[in-house]
Amino acid sequence: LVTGCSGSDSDSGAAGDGKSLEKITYLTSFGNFGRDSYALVAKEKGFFKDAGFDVDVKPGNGTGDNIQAISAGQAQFTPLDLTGILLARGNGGAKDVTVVAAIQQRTMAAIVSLEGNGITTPKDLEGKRLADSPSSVVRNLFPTYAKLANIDGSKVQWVNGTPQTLIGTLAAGSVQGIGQFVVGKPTVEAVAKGRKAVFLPYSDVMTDLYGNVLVVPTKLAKEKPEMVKKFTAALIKGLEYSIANPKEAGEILHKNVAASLAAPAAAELELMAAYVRSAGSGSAVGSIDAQRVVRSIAILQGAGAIPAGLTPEQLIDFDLAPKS
Amino acid sequence: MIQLSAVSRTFTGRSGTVEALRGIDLTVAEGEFVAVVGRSGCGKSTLLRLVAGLLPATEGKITVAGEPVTKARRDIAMLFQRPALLPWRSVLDNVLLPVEIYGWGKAKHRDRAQQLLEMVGLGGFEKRLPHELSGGMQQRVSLCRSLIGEPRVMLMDEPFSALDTLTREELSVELQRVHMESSATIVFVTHSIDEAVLLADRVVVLSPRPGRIREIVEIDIPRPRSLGRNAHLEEVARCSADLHELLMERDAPAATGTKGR
Amino acid sequence: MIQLSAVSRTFTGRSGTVEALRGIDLTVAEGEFVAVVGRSGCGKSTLLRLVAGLLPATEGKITVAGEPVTKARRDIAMLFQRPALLPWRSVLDNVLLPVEIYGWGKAKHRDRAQQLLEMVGLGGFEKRLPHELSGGMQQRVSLCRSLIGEPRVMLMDEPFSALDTLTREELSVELQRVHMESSATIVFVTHSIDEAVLLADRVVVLSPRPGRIREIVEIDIPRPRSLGRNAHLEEVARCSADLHELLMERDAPAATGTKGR
Amino acid sequence: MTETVAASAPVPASPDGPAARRRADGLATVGLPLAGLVVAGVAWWLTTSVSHLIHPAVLPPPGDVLAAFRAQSGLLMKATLATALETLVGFLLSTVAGVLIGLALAASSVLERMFAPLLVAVNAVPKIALGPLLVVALDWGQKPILTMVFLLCFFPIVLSTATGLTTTPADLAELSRSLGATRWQAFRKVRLPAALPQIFVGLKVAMPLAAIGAVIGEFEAGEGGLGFVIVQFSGVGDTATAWAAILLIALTSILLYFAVLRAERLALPWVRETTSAR
Amino acid sequence: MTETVAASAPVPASPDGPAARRRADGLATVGLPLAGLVVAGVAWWLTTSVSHLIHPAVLPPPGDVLAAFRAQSGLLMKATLATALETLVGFLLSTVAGVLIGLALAASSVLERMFAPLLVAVNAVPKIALGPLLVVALDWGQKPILTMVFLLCFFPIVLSTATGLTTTPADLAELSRSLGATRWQAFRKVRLPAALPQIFVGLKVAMPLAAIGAVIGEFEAGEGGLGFVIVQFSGVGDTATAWAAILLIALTSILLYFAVLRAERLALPWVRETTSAR
Ligand SMILES: Nc1ncnc2c1ncn2[C@@H]1O[C@H](COP(=O)(O)OP(=O)(O)OP(=O)(O)O)[C@@H](O)[C@H]1O
Ligand SMILES: Nc1ncnc2c1ncn2[C@@H]1O[C@H](COP(=O)(O)OP(=O)(O)OP(=O)(O)O)[C@@H](O)[C@H]1O
Ligand SMILES: [Mg+2]
Ligand SMILES: [Mg+2]
Repeated sequence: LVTGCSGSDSDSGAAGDGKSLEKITYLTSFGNFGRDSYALVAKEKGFFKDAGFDVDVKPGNGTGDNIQAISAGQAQFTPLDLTGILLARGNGGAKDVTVVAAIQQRTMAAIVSLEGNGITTPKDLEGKRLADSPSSVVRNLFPTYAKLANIDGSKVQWVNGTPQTLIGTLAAGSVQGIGQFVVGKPTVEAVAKGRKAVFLPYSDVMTDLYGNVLVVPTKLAKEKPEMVKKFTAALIKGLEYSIANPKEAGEILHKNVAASLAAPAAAELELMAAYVRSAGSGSAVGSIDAQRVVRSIAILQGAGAIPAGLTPEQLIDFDLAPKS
Repeated sequence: MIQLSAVSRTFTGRSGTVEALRGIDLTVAEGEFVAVVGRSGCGKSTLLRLVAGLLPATEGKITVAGEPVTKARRDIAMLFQRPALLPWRSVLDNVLLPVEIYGWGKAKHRDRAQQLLEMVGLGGFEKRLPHELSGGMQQRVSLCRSLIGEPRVMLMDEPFSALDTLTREELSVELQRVHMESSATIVFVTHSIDEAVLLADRVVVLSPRPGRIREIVEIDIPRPRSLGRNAHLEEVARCSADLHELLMERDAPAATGTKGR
Repeated sequence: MIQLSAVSRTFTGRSGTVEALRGIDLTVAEGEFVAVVGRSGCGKSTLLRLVAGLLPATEGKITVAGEPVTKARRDIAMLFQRPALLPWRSVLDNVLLPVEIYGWGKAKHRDRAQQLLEMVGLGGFEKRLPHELSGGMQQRVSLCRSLIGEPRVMLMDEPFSALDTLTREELSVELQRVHMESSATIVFVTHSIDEAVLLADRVVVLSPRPGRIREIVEIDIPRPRSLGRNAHLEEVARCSADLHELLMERDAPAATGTKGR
Repeated sequence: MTETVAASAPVPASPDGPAARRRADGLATVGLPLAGLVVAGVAWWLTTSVSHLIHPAVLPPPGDVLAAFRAQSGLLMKATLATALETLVGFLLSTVAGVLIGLALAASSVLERMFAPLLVAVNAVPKIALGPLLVVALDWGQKPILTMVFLLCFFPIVLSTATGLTTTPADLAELSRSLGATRWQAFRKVRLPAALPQIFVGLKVAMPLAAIGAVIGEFEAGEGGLGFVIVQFSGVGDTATAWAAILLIALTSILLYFAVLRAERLALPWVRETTSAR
Repeated sequence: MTETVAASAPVPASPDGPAARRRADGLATVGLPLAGLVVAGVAWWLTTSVSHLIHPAVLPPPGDVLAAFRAQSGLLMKATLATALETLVGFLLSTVAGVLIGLALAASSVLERMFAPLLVAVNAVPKIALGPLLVVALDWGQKPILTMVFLLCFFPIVLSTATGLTTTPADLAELSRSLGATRWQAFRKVRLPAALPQIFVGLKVAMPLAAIGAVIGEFEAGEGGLGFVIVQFSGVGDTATAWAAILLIALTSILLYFAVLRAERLALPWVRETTSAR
């Protein structure tokens, strides 16, 4: 049944220096796709073992489920979308989780359409029908996006969809656009059978929004900060290695999880690279800038998605985050 | 009306076969009243089922009104050994079932059903469900059901077995009346020799395992007949004695299941 | 052994109430053989159910062996009007059901079950399922089942109704033998006056609707008795005539359901 | 009614009149289920509030859910109504369609052998996977939701109908044959009534499935209803409100289930009287 | 066997021997379901490949799925085995537990009234919503998956068992009471055998649900099996492989369903003989 994850032989037994390895459960954000492959790469490459960890990489089930698993301490680390966490926190959830590092410096959220649907600029969205889950980042931030992009958001019709249905409905022409991460491009194009995907990334107009961030149980962050730091460093090392060597990362993924294909994984990682290494600011991979978070919160509050009063410090432990 | 030639019926189960009937030749004329007697398990019910078209014969040919029997016919009414009432229907509706199935006007026949129920002593029980009745009462409901269609042929399997002597006699008389009025052809299975002699023109005696016709006894007493006081006491006594003797005969066939007798 | 005092039973259904039994006083001594006769629907089965503890009395008190009846007792065997065989069990296993329930050794009693089956003429049918048997054969299986437990009290509801005359007579004789050997107390419902006179020490005559005791007829003929040739022909004839007359009486109670008679 | 008495051991007639008995019975009908709910509620409270066995983010304590229910009562009530309506309509449609399909399978052994495996197959497909297909084929709104309800709950109805219709007691079937009943008559007068108790078992199994169908349908194609509420609130980490919605689904199902039970009681009085419950 | 003959209209005895008939019967048993599958396959092909009624992203044409199946056959076979095993084990556990629960409900009307509503409630909760709860309580792997199977398929088993046990024909129940049978004896010798046909209906309904349970369990807590394959391949836009997995689930269910059917035939020969199918 276990088709992967217990993978490489190198992590069996004790670490080289005689200390026994600390057992960690790591949850991917969702399933086992290229965008999440860096944890397996860190494991396969021995980064975790070198840092003293024996990591079990489990496939996650999206923001909602993963927050629950981390809150309950069932898993110790998982990458989740910061906007999603802010939304949850604003709605009274995600109380027992702490953010300790950034994975993507800019949000990968985007509206995606297909060539021929008549959408090339934000303005073209007016009068179109778009689908996304009612709790998704794309949908919650759309009013703000519309304002910043100077379009009339009320002229866009949103319908509901689950992550599983979205791409299918786009490809079949039931809607003209859907919410999707930019790394989903190869997937969308694969489903659309040859039609090119058109992306309208939110990061074009909302540069301050982070993408996925690394989340731990608050208790863990408080009690074992050194351990969290060490793990974060090892994971970031895997992340850097993965975007530098997307082909190899894809193969590592496939090797560990037979149902994950190498080629689409590599394609995702190539697309992700630009979001992991912050384009202009030159800040280090994994670092978090408090000011940007403040501005993100302000955007969300402006959109009416969360109530006032949330500060970055309530959610993020800047001491643990990699320094820029 | 009914003709059986060389009819046999064998049942095949997981624990062996049973030859229920072998080589039955029998002709029942139109309007005739034939009684069938024989020991328990000798194939009387099976015989009726064959004629009713509810069971295919293993061998031989059966015709009713000249046509070979391939399935049940509407002009044949069968009264089963068990009452077989529909548990969700009231007594009256159970009696009216054939009427509904034949597509006759239900309203028209409700009175007749009512009369039949009164005749068998069930007036006042029309609205009850079958499980509220005693065994004998259920049997009488089933009798009414078989009478309501005024069938040309009636196959009756021990219709009075659960009834007391008095009710039995009353109903025998009624049945005789029905028979004479409608001139229906009746095949009547019974365990009572008296009943057979009272009702039948001929009595078929079956011998057991396999069921074969042992003898056919003619009853020449003029109708209407009645039990007890009648002018033909002697003849009745003779027929009864004959039948009794025939039934008592221990013809020991080598078949299974007879050792214990 | 069995004592009923002022026992009544009324059934309440959606379509009115039926008074099945009213004010029954009856004492059955240990080892006695009591027959119950009465018209169909007069409450005979209800009476047995009350004694068996299967139905609560609406009024009155019933005791068996001095103890008030509150539920079924293992030393009472009930033979129902319908065979009530378990359709998934073979004939032999149906007969052995009481043995299993009483927790007796099944192996030991298998021989006895076999003997009983042979006695009723069902040797060779042990392995069959009930639906492969004729009506009379099923009834005989149920008879064997009620005999195997060697009960102190037997309540038998028309046990021979589906049997032919000959089998009936044979089994009457057997039953008499069992009764004399085991000195069980037997209450026996029948529609046959001959049977009642042959078997019973006393015959209880029930009048219908509501069921009341019309009369209790003592039969003083010494045992073993047999039908036909015996030394007490006269007495038998007298008893039979008495009973016949009692049953023929048209006591017309004002209750429902009797108009049609 | 009589048989029910008959089926219980003889007891001295209760000194209380039937009215008192009915009152006691009514109390048990309402009181015992409530007691069951209270037991469940206490167990829930113990595992979440007292012992903290389960983290509130995963299963929020009763207090939180109650608070969420109060805070969002308007929204939740509207959603409950919408979902209940979809459930009910879908269930009724499925009943009609399911009985008809069951009838077809029962009528022809060829049909049954050909299509029974397909029905099993359809039933075994995780319905979540059919979301895109439904949305694309039927657009958003009621149609895909009702279809989802049907897909989830048709199978028990079909199977129980077909089973009921093909296991008519032999003597009743023989009776209808002996009367020369047509197939349709035999079906209407004998087989269907004899099958009804069985069909009701199917309906009772199908009822809660219909509610799930409505919710999953709302996940995929809804614009309201409790399914929508669950997605929306659990998606933003408000598990308390999501659980309030889940409980409302459960409650709706319980009510609808008891409505089916009631219908059964009314339609089939004879079953209780010819069988023995305990 | 005899009643089956008896239940059909009399026809002249077939000139073919029983061997020939059995052969024809065997052909129908295998051939007709295959014919049904072929019909479904052709319909699928017509709507996707020929008429393009449905976009391949939503339902890929048979050819694509076949190709996907060939390409990933090793992976798919392994996943099918894993899922089939979970389904089977979960189903067997649910059968045992479900029959026991049904027994408890049937034994006590107090228990039934208290807990039947709760069971309905549990059954009506969309199981997807319970994913995190199961993972947190039971970790990843087999345990939450088997629990999910149980949660999906226990209800039909419980309900049919309870119904079967509480609708014993009155005369058989009276017989067992007249013998002074203890509750347990009455249950073992009379009520349970009489309830078996009903219980098997529940098992047949539960079987495909068990397969769904396994798949949903894998969605939530699995690292292998067909559910995981569906998530992974549909996640990278390979709908053809995802549909191959869906079809394999369906196929597995069909096989397991027929195994239940076979078990029923073997366990209950008397039912076919005392009832009339058509
Ligand atoms: N469905 C069946 N399967 C197997 N054997 C059967 C079946 N029906 C009847 N038989 C056998 O056929 C024989 C005749 O049965 P049938 O019912 O015709 O007897 P019968 O003369 O009506 O007896 P009774 O007077 O007891 O009703 C019996 O030995 C019985 O075992
Ligand atoms: N469960 C019941 N519900 C309602 N009424 C009943 C019930 N059982 C019996 N009765 C009624 O009680 C009366 C007596 O029935 P019982 O079965 O005792 O008659 P019986 O003397 O055994 O008749 P038979 O000789 O026909 O078997 C009948 O009028 C019947 O309608
Ligand atoms: Mg017979
Ligand atoms: Mg009686």
